Amino acid sequence: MIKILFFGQLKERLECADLNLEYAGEHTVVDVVQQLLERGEVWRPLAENDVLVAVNHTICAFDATVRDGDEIAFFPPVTGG
Amino acid sequence: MIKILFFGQLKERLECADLNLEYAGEHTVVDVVQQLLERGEVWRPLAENDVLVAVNHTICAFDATVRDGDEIAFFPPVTGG
Amino acid sequence: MIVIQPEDFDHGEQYKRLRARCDSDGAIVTFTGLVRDFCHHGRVSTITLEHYPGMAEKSLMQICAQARKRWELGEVTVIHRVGELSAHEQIVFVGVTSKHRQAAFEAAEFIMDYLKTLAPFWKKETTNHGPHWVDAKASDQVAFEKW
Amino acid sequence: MIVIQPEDFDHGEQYKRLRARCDSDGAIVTFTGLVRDFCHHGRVSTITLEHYPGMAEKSLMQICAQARKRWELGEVTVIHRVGELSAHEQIVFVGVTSKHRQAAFEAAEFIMDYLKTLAPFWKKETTNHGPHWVDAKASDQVAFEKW
Repeated sequence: MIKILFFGQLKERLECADLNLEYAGEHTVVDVVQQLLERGEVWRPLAENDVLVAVNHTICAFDATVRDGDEIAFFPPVTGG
Repeated sequence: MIKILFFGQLKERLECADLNLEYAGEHTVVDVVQQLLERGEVWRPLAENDVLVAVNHTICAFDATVRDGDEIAFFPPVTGG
Repeated sequence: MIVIQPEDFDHGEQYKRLRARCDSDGAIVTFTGLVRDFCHHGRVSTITLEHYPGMAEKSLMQICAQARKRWELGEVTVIHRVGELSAHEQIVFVGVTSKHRQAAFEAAEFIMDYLKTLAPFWKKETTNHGPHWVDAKASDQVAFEKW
Repeated sequence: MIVIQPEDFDHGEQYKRLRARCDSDGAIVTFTGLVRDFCHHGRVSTITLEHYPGMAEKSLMQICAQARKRWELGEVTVIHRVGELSAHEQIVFVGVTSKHRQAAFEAAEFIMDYLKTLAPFWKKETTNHGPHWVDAKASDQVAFEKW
Protein backbone atom coordinates (compact mmCIF):
# COMPACT_ATOMS: atom_id res chain seq x y z
CA MET A 1 0.00 0.00 0.00
CA ILE A 2 1.14 3.54 -0.75
CA LYS A 3 -0.36 6.75 0.57
CA ILE A 4 -1.06 9.55 -1.90
CA LEU A 5 -1.62 13.17 -0.87
CA PHE A 6 -2.76 16.24 -2.82
CA PHE A 7 -2.30 19.89 -1.86
CA GLY A 8 -3.36 23.40 -2.81
CA GLN A 9 -5.37 24.02 -5.93
CA LEU A 10 -4.75 20.45 -7.08
CA LYS A 11 -6.50 19.09 -4.01
CA GLU A 12 -9.52 21.28 -4.75
CA ARG A 13 -9.68 20.38 -8.43
CA LEU A 14 -9.36 16.65 -7.71
CA GLU A 15 -11.75 17.01 -4.79
CA CYS A 16 -9.44 14.65 -2.94
CA ALA A 17 -6.97 15.29 -0.11
CA ASP A 18 -5.54 11.78 0.12
CA LEU A 19 -6.08 8.16 -0.79
CA ASN A 20 -4.43 4.78 -0.28
CA LEU A 21 -3.46 2.58 -3.19
CA GLU A 22 -2.76 -1.16 -3.13
CA TYR A 23 0.80 -1.51 -4.35
CA ALA A 24 3.27 -4.26 -5.19
CA GLY A 25 6.62 -4.26 -6.95
CA GLU A 26 8.75 -1.27 -7.91
CA HIS A 27 7.27 1.10 -10.43
CA THR A 28 7.77 4.83 -10.98
CA VAL A 29 5.73 7.92 -10.17
CA VAL A 30 4.65 7.98 -13.83
CA ASP A 31 3.10 4.52 -13.38
CA VAL A 32 1.21 5.70 -10.32
CA VAL A 33 -0.11 8.72 -12.21
CA GLN A 34 -1.14 6.43 -15.09
CA GLN A 35 -3.07 4.20 -12.71
CA LEU A 36 -5.01 7.20 -11.38
CA LEU A 37 -5.68 8.63 -14.85
CA GLU A 38 -7.29 5.33 -15.80
CA ARG A 39 -9.84 5.90 -13.05
CA GLY A 40 -11.47 8.67 -15.06
CA GLU A 41 -11.50 12.23 -16.40
CA VAL A 42 -11.52 13.83 -12.96
CA TRP A 43 -7.84 12.85 -12.49
CA ARG A 44 -6.66 14.72 -15.61
CA PRO A 45 -5.14 17.68 -13.66
CA LEU A 46 -2.47 15.27 -12.39
CA ALA A 47 -0.98 15.13 -15.88
CA GLU A 48 -0.54 18.89 -16.17
CA ASN A 49 2.93 20.27 -16.75
CA ASP A 50 3.44 22.22 -13.56
CA VAL A 51 2.47 19.45 -11.11
CA LEU A 52 5.26 18.64 -8.66
CA VAL A 53 5.75 15.35 -6.88
CA ALA A 54 7.44 14.44 -3.59
CA VAL A 55 8.21 10.89 -2.55
CA ASN A 56 8.61 10.50 1.21
CA HIS A 57 8.80 14.29 1.73
CA THR A 58 11.43 14.91 -0.94
CA ILE A 59 10.66 16.59 -4.26
CA CYS A 60 11.74 14.29 -7.09
CA ALA A 61 11.36 13.60 -10.79
CA PHE A 62 8.44 11.62 -12.21
CA ASP A 63 10.75 8.72 -13.06
CA ALA A 64 11.57 8.23 -9.36
CA THR A 65 10.96 4.74 -8.02
CA VAL A 66 8.00 4.14 -5.72
CA ARG A 67 8.14 1.31 -3.18
CA ASP A 68 5.49 -0.26 -1.01
CA GLY A 69 4.88 1.90 2.07
CA ASP A 70 5.97 5.15 0.39
CA GLU A 71 4.12 8.44 0.78
CA ILE A 72 3.62 10.26 -2.53
CA ALA A 73 2.41 13.85 -2.70
CA PHE A 74 1.30 15.81 -5.76
CA PHE A 75 1.00 19.59 -5.64
CA PRO A 76 1.19 22.79 -7.67
CA PRO A 77 4.27 25.05 -7.55
CA VAL A 78 4.72 26.29 -3.98
CA THR A 79 3.79 29.86 -3.02
CA GLY A 80 4.72 30.25 0.64
CA GLY A 81 6.85 32.90 2.33
CA MET B 1 39.62 82.04 7.17
CA ILE B 2 39.12 78.28 6.77
CA LYS B 3 38.45 75.76 9.51
CA ILE B 4 40.48 72.55 9.52
CA LEU B 5 39.46 69.45 11.48
CA PHE B 6 41.23 66.15 12.15
CA PHE B 7 39.70 62.84 13.22
CA GLY B 8 40.59 59.39 14.47
CA GLN B 9 44.17 58.26 14.65
CA LEU B 10 45.26 61.28 12.61
CA LYS B 11 43.94 63.62 15.29
CA GLU B 12 45.96 61.76 17.93
CA ARG B 13 49.15 61.68 15.89
CA LEU B 14 48.91 65.39 15.04
CA GLU B 15 47.85 66.15 18.60
CA CYS B 16 45.35 68.55 17.11
CA ALA B 17 41.57 68.34 16.74
CA ASP B 18 41.05 71.56 14.79
CA LEU B 19 42.61 74.86 13.80
CA ASN B 20 41.73 77.98 11.86
CA LEU B 21 43.85 79.19 8.97
CA GLU B 22 43.95 82.68 7.45
CA TYR B 23 42.93 82.21 3.85
CA ALA B 24 42.59 84.29 0.71
CA GLY B 25 42.14 83.35 -2.94
CA GLU B 26 41.28 79.96 -4.38
CA HIS B 27 43.83 77.25 -3.88
CA THR B 28 43.49 73.47 -3.63
CA VAL B 29 43.55 71.02 -0.73
CA VAL B 30 47.11 70.16 -1.75
CA ASP B 31 48.11 73.78 -1.16
CA VAL B 32 46.54 73.71 2.30
CA VAL B 33 48.39 70.50 3.14
CA GLN B 34 51.63 72.09 1.86
CA GLN B 35 51.10 75.10 4.10
CA LEU B 36 50.68 72.84 7.15
CA LEU B 37 53.69 70.68 6.24
CA GLU B 38 55.82 73.82 6.19
CA ARG B 39 54.95 74.33 9.85
CA GLY B 40 57.14 71.40 10.83
CA GLU B 41 57.78 67.67 11.11
CA VAL B 42 54.74 67.03 13.33
CA TRP B 43 52.43 67.58 10.33
CA ARG B 44 54.05 64.81 8.24
CA PRO B 45 51.20 62.27 8.80
CA LEU B 46 48.98 64.55 6.65
CA ALA B 47 51.00 63.56 3.59
CA GLU B 48 50.46 59.83 4.05
CA ASN B 49 48.78 57.88 1.30
CA ASP B 50 45.63 56.78 3.05
CA VAL B 51 44.58 60.20 4.39
CA LEU B 52 41.12 61.25 3.19
CA VAL B 53 39.85 64.78 2.88
CA ALA B 54 36.35 66.27 2.99
CA VAL B 55 35.55 69.83 1.99
CA ASN B 56 32.32 71.09 3.54
CA HIS B 57 31.28 67.58 4.64
CA THR B 58 31.87 65.93 1.26
CA ILE B 59 34.78 63.57 0.58
CA CYS B 60 36.78 64.88 -2.38
CA ALA B 61 40.09 64.65 -4.17
CA PHE B 62 43.16 66.58 -3.04
CA ASP B 63 42.96 68.80 -6.11
CA ALA B 64 39.55 70.12 -4.97
CA THR B 65 39.29 73.90 -4.69
CA VAL B 66 39.18 75.49 -1.23
CA ARG B 67 37.42 78.81 -0.75
CA ASP B 68 37.38 81.25 2.13
CA GLY B 69 34.92 80.06 4.79
CA ASP B 70 35.22 76.37 3.87
CA GLU B 71 35.51 73.58 6.43
CA ILE B 72 38.23 71.06 5.58
CA ALA B 73 38.55 67.74 7.40
CA PHE B 74 41.39 65.23 7.21
CA PHE B 75 40.93 61.70 8.48
CA PRO B 76 42.05 58.08 8.10
CA PRO B 77 39.88 55.51 6.24
CA VAL B 78 36.57 55.21 8.08
CA THR B 79 35.84 52.17 10.26
CA GLY B 80 32.28 52.60 11.52
CA GLY B 81 29.33 50.24 11.36
CA MET C 1 15.22 26.80 15.17
CA ILE C 2 12.44 25.97 12.75
CA VAL C 3 8.80 26.58 13.66
CA ILE C 4 5.57 26.18 11.69
CA GLN C 5 2.61 27.56 13.60
CA PRO C 6 -0.73 29.31 13.15
CA GLU C 7 0.12 31.80 15.94
CA ASP C 8 1.75 35.15 15.34
CA PHE C 9 5.36 35.64 16.46
CA ASP C 10 7.00 38.47 18.36
CA HIS C 11 9.76 39.90 16.18
CA GLY C 12 11.43 41.64 19.13
CA GLU C 13 11.57 38.38 21.11
CA GLN C 14 13.00 36.50 18.14
CA TYR C 15 15.70 39.14 17.73
CA LYS C 16 16.55 38.98 21.44
CA ARG C 17 16.84 35.21 21.22
CA LEU C 18 19.18 35.41 18.22
CA ARG C 19 21.27 38.06 19.94
CA ALA C 20 21.51 36.14 23.21
CA ARG C 21 22.82 33.11 21.36
CA CYS C 22 25.11 34.71 18.86
CA ASP C 23 28.20 34.77 21.10
CA SER C 24 31.00 36.33 19.10
CA ASP C 25 28.95 37.05 15.99
CA GLY C 26 28.91 40.69 14.96
CA ALA C 27 26.06 40.63 12.43
CA ILE C 28 22.35 39.84 12.69
CA VAL C 29 20.06 39.99 9.65
CA THR C 30 16.31 39.48 9.87
CA PHE C 31 13.73 39.20 7.12
CA THR C 32 9.99 39.43 7.72
CA GLY C 33 7.33 38.82 5.12
CA LEU C 34 3.94 40.46 5.64
CA VAL C 35 0.57 39.84 4.00
CA ARG C 36 0.22 42.49 1.30
CA ASP C 37 -3.14 44.25 1.15
CA PHE C 38 -3.30 44.35 -2.63
CA CYS C 39 -2.88 41.91 -5.49
CA HIS C 40 -3.76 42.15 -9.19
CA HIS C 41 -7.22 40.74 -8.41
CA GLY C 42 -8.03 43.59 -6.00
CA ARG C 43 -7.87 44.38 -2.30
CA VAL C 44 -6.80 41.42 -0.16
CA SER C 45 -8.73 40.89 3.07
CA THR C 46 -7.25 37.56 4.18
CA ILE C 47 -4.97 34.81 2.96
CA THR C 48 -5.06 31.14 3.87
CA LEU C 49 -1.78 29.29 4.08
CA GLU C 50 -1.88 25.55 3.53
CA HIS C 51 1.18 23.38 4.11
CA TYR C 52 2.29 19.78 3.83
CA PRO C 53 2.92 18.76 7.46
CA GLY C 54 6.08 16.74 7.88
CA MET C 55 7.55 17.75 4.55
CA ALA C 56 7.37 21.47 5.31
CA GLU C 57 9.51 21.13 8.44
CA LYS C 58 11.93 18.80 6.65
CA SER C 59 12.22 21.13 3.71
CA LEU C 60 13.02 24.15 5.91
CA MET C 61 15.58 22.10 7.83
CA GLN C 62 17.30 21.07 4.60
CA ILE C 63 17.36 24.66 3.35
CA CYS C 64 18.96 25.84 6.59
CA ALA C 65 21.48 22.99 6.45
CA GLN C 66 22.42 24.03 2.91
CA ALA C 67 22.86 27.63 4.08
CA ARG C 68 25.16 26.44 6.87
CA LYS C 69 27.28 24.58 4.34
CA ARG C 70 27.73 27.70 2.22
CA TRP C 71 28.28 30.27 4.97
CA GLU C 72 29.71 30.30 8.48
CA LEU C 73 26.60 30.98 10.54
CA GLY C 74 25.78 31.16 14.22
CA GLU C 75 22.05 31.01 14.92
CA VAL C 76 19.42 30.46 12.24
CA THR C 77 15.70 30.88 12.91
CA VAL C 78 12.86 30.27 10.45
CA ILE C 79 9.23 30.74 11.49
CA HIS C 80 6.44 30.18 8.98
CA ARG C 81 2.80 30.69 9.85
CA VAL C 82 -0.10 28.66 8.47
CA GLY C 83 -3.88 29.05 8.48
CA GLU C 84 -5.86 32.23 7.91
CA LEU C 85 -4.02 35.57 8.13
CA SER C 86 -5.28 39.11 7.63
CA ALA C 87 -3.68 41.82 5.49
CA HIS C 88 -0.52 43.26 7.13
CA GLU C 89 -0.04 40.24 9.39
CA GLN C 90 3.39 38.63 9.66
CA ILE C 91 3.77 35.45 7.57
CA VAL C 92 7.41 34.46 7.76
CA PHE C 93 10.52 35.30 9.77
CA VAL C 94 14.11 34.45 8.89
CA GLY C 95 16.89 35.45 11.30
CA VAL C 96 20.57 34.72 10.82
CA THR C 97 23.68 35.61 12.83
CA SER C 98 27.23 35.47 11.55
CA LYS C 99 30.69 36.84 12.19
CA HIS C 100 30.46 38.61 8.84
CA ARG C 101 27.68 40.83 7.55
CA GLN C 102 27.89 39.60 3.96
CA ALA C 103 27.40 36.00 5.12
CA ALA C 104 24.39 37.02 7.24
CA PHE C 105 22.79 38.96 4.36
CA GLU C 106 23.41 36.26 1.77
CA ALA C 107 22.29 33.38 3.97
CA ALA C 108 19.01 35.12 4.91
CA GLU C 109 18.26 35.90 1.27
CA PHE C 110 19.25 32.37 0.19
CA ILE C 111 16.91 30.84 2.78
CA MET C 112 14.01 33.01 1.56
CA ASP C 113 14.71 32.29 -2.12
CA TYR C 114 14.86 28.54 -1.47
CA LEU C 115 11.81 28.61 0.80
CA LYS C 116 9.81 30.35 -1.95
CA THR C 117 10.62 27.63 -4.47
CA LEU C 118 11.02 24.44 -2.45
CA ALA C 119 9.04 24.60 0.80
CA PRO C 120 5.53 23.10 0.50
CA PHE C 121 3.28 26.03 1.40
CA TRP C 122 0.42 27.34 -0.74
CA LYS C 123 -1.39 30.67 -0.49
CA LYS C 124 -5.01 31.37 -1.25
CA GLU C 125 -5.99 35.05 -1.28
CA THR C 126 -9.45 36.37 -0.56
CA THR C 127 -10.20 39.69 -2.23
CA ASN C 128 -13.36 41.71 -2.82
CA HIS C 129 -13.76 39.54 -5.95
CA GLY C 130 -13.63 36.28 -4.04
CA PRO C 131 -10.91 33.72 -3.26
CA HIS C 132 -8.18 32.48 -5.62
CA TRP C 133 -5.00 30.47 -5.36
CA VAL C 134 -1.82 32.50 -5.74
CA ASP C 135 0.26 31.66 -8.82
CA ALA C 136 3.95 30.92 -8.49
CA LYS C 137 6.04 33.89 -9.66
CA ALA C 138 8.68 33.61 -12.38
CA SER C 139 10.80 36.10 -10.40
CA ASP C 140 10.99 33.60 -7.51
CA GLN C 141 12.37 30.98 -9.90
CA VAL C 142 14.97 33.48 -11.15
CA ALA C 143 15.93 34.33 -7.55
CA PHE C 144 16.25 30.63 -6.76
CA GLU C 145 18.49 29.97 -9.73
CA LYS C 146 20.95 32.75 -8.94
CA TRP C 147 22.48 30.72 -6.07
CA MET D 1 15.01 58.22 9.70
CA ILE D 2 18.67 58.78 10.49
CA VAL D 3 19.90 58.92 14.06
CA ILE D 4 23.37 59.25 15.54
CA GLN D 5 23.32 58.84 19.31
CA PRO D 6 25.33 57.49 22.23
CA GLU D 7 22.26 55.74 23.67
CA ASP D 8 21.34 52.15 22.88
CA PHE D 9 18.33 51.47 20.66
CA ASP D 10 15.45 49.02 21.07
CA HIS D 11 15.45 46.71 18.06
CA GLY D 12 11.87 45.59 18.70
CA GLU D 13 10.63 49.19 18.77
CA GLN D 14 12.49 50.03 15.56
CA TYR D 15 10.94 47.03 13.84
CA LYS D 16 7.46 48.02 15.06
CA ARG D 17 8.00 51.53 13.73
CA LEU D 18 9.07 50.23 10.32
CA ARG D 19 6.13 47.85 10.20
CA ALA D 20 3.59 50.50 11.21
CA ARG D 21 4.76 52.76 8.40
CA CYS D 22 5.29 50.25 5.65
CA ASP D 23 1.70 50.32 4.33
CA SER D 24 1.52 47.94 1.39
CA ASP D 25 5.12 46.73 1.63
CA GLY D 26 5.49 42.99 2.09
CA ALA D 27 9.16 42.79 3.05
CA ILE D 28 11.18 44.13 5.99
CA VAL D 29 14.92 43.52 6.30
CA THR D 30 16.93 44.58 9.34
CA PHE D 31 20.68 44.49 9.92
CA THR D 32 22.27 44.94 13.33
CA GLY D 33 26.00 45.23 13.95
CA LEU D 34 27.26 44.25 17.41
CA VAL D 35 30.59 44.89 19.12
CA ARG D 36 32.60 41.71 18.68
CA ASP D 37 34.37 40.43 21.78
CA PHE D 38 37.52 39.39 19.97
CA CYS D 39 39.95 40.92 17.49
CA HIS D 40 43.40 39.85 16.34
CA HIS D 41 44.93 41.86 19.19
CA GLY D 42 43.04 39.90 21.83
CA ARG D 43 39.87 40.08 23.86
CA VAL D 44 37.92 43.31 23.34
CA SER D 45 36.46 44.92 26.45
CA THR D 46 35.20 48.20 24.97
CA ILE D 47 35.27 50.20 21.77
CA THR D 48 35.09 53.96 21.37
CA LEU D 49 33.31 55.32 18.33
CA GLU D 50 34.32 58.76 17.15
CA HIS D 51 32.42 60.56 14.43
CA TYR D 52 32.51 63.80 12.45
CA PRO D 53 29.34 65.62 13.55
CA GLY D 54 27.50 67.22 10.68
CA MET D 55 29.23 65.20 8.01
CA ALA D 56 28.21 61.84 9.53
CA GLU D 57 24.48 62.69 9.33
CA LYS D 58 24.88 64.12 5.85
CA SER D 59 26.81 61.09 4.66
CA LEU D 60 24.14 58.66 5.95
CA MET D 61 21.40 60.75 4.35
CA GLN D 62 23.19 60.67 1.00
CA ILE D 63 23.69 56.90 1.22
CA CYS D 64 19.97 56.39 1.93
CA ALA D 65 19.06 58.73 -0.93
CA GLN D 66 21.26 56.68 -3.27
CA ALA D 67 19.56 53.48 -2.09
CA ARG D 68 16.14 55.02 -2.80
CA LYS D 69 17.27 55.86 -6.33
CA ARG D 70 18.29 52.27 -7.00
CA TRP D 71 15.38 50.46 -5.35
CA GLU D 72 11.72 51.14 -4.66
CA LEU D 73 11.73 51.45 -0.89
CA GLY D 74 9.18 52.34 1.75
CA GLU D 75 10.75 53.19 5.12
CA VAL D 76 14.49 53.39 5.70
CA THR D 77 16.00 53.68 9.18
CA VAL D 78 19.68 54.02 10.04
CA ILE D 79 20.84 54.33 13.65
CA HIS D 80 24.54 54.60 14.46
CA ARG D 81 25.83 54.84 17.99
CA VAL D 82 28.88 56.83 19.10
CA GLY D 83 30.95 56.97 22.27
CA GLU D 84 32.10 54.07 24.42
CA LEU D 85 30.43 50.68 23.91
CA SER D 86 31.07 47.33 25.58
CA ALA D 87 31.50 43.97 23.87
CA HIS D 88 28.19 42.58 22.54
CA GLU D 89 26.49 46.00 22.54
CA GLN D 90 24.56 47.12 19.48
CA ILE D 91 26.48 49.56 17.25
CA VAL D 92 24.39 50.07 14.16
CA PHE D 93 20.88 49.35 12.90
CA VAL D 94 19.67 49.42 9.29
CA GLY D 95 16.00 48.72 8.56
CA VAL D 96 14.40 48.78 5.13
CA THR D 97 10.89 48.01 3.90
CA SER D 98 9.92 47.33 0.30
CA LYS D 99 7.26 45.70 -1.82
CA HIS D 100 9.88 43.18 -2.92
CA ARG D 101 12.17 41.11 -0.76
CA GLN D 102 15.14 41.32 -3.11
CA ALA D 103 14.99 45.14 -3.06
CA ALA D 104 14.83 45.13 0.76
CA PHE D 105 17.80 42.75 1.06
CA GLU D 106 19.92 44.56 -1.51
CA ALA D 107 19.17 48.05 -0.19
CA ALA D 108 20.03 47.08 3.40
CA GLU D 109 23.30 45.49 2.31
CA PHE D 110 24.10 48.44 0.04
CA ILE D 111 23.55 50.90 2.90
CA MET D 112 25.88 48.91 5.17
CA ASP D 113 28.57 48.56 2.48
CA TYR D 114 28.47 52.29 1.74
CA LEU D 115 28.35 53.23 5.41
CA LYS D 116 31.46 51.11 6.05
CA THR D 117 33.43 52.95 3.36
CA LEU D 118 32.00 56.49 3.27
CA ALA D 119 30.47 57.45 6.62
CA PRO D 120 32.91 59.29 8.90
CA PHE D 121 33.04 57.05 11.98
CA TRP D 122 36.23 55.63 13.53
CA LYS D 123 36.61 52.77 16.00
CA LYS D 124 39.18 52.39 18.73
CA GLU D 125 39.25 49.01 20.44
CA THR D 126 40.46 48.40 23.96
CA THR D 127 41.76 44.90 24.54
CA ASN D 128 43.73 43.25 27.33
CA HIS D 129 46.82 44.57 25.47
CA GLY D 130 45.66 48.19 25.50
CA PRO D 131 43.84 50.44 23.06
CA HIS D 132 44.39 50.65 19.28
CA TRP D 133 42.62 52.21 16.32
CA VAL D 134 40.86 49.72 14.07
CA ASP D 135 42.30 49.43 10.55
CA ALA D 136 40.03 49.71 7.53
CA LYS D 137 39.39 46.28 5.99
CA ALA D 138 40.15 45.47 2.37
CA SER D 139 36.99 43.31 2.33
CA ASP D 140 34.89 46.41 3.03
CA GLN D 141 36.40 48.12 -0.02
CA VAL D 142 35.60 45.04 -2.13
CA ALA D 143 32.01 45.00 -0.79
CA PHE D 144 31.68 48.72 -1.61
CA GLU D 145 32.93 48.26 -5.16
CA LYS D 146 30.50 45.48 -6.01
CA TRP D 147 27.58 47.95 -6.28
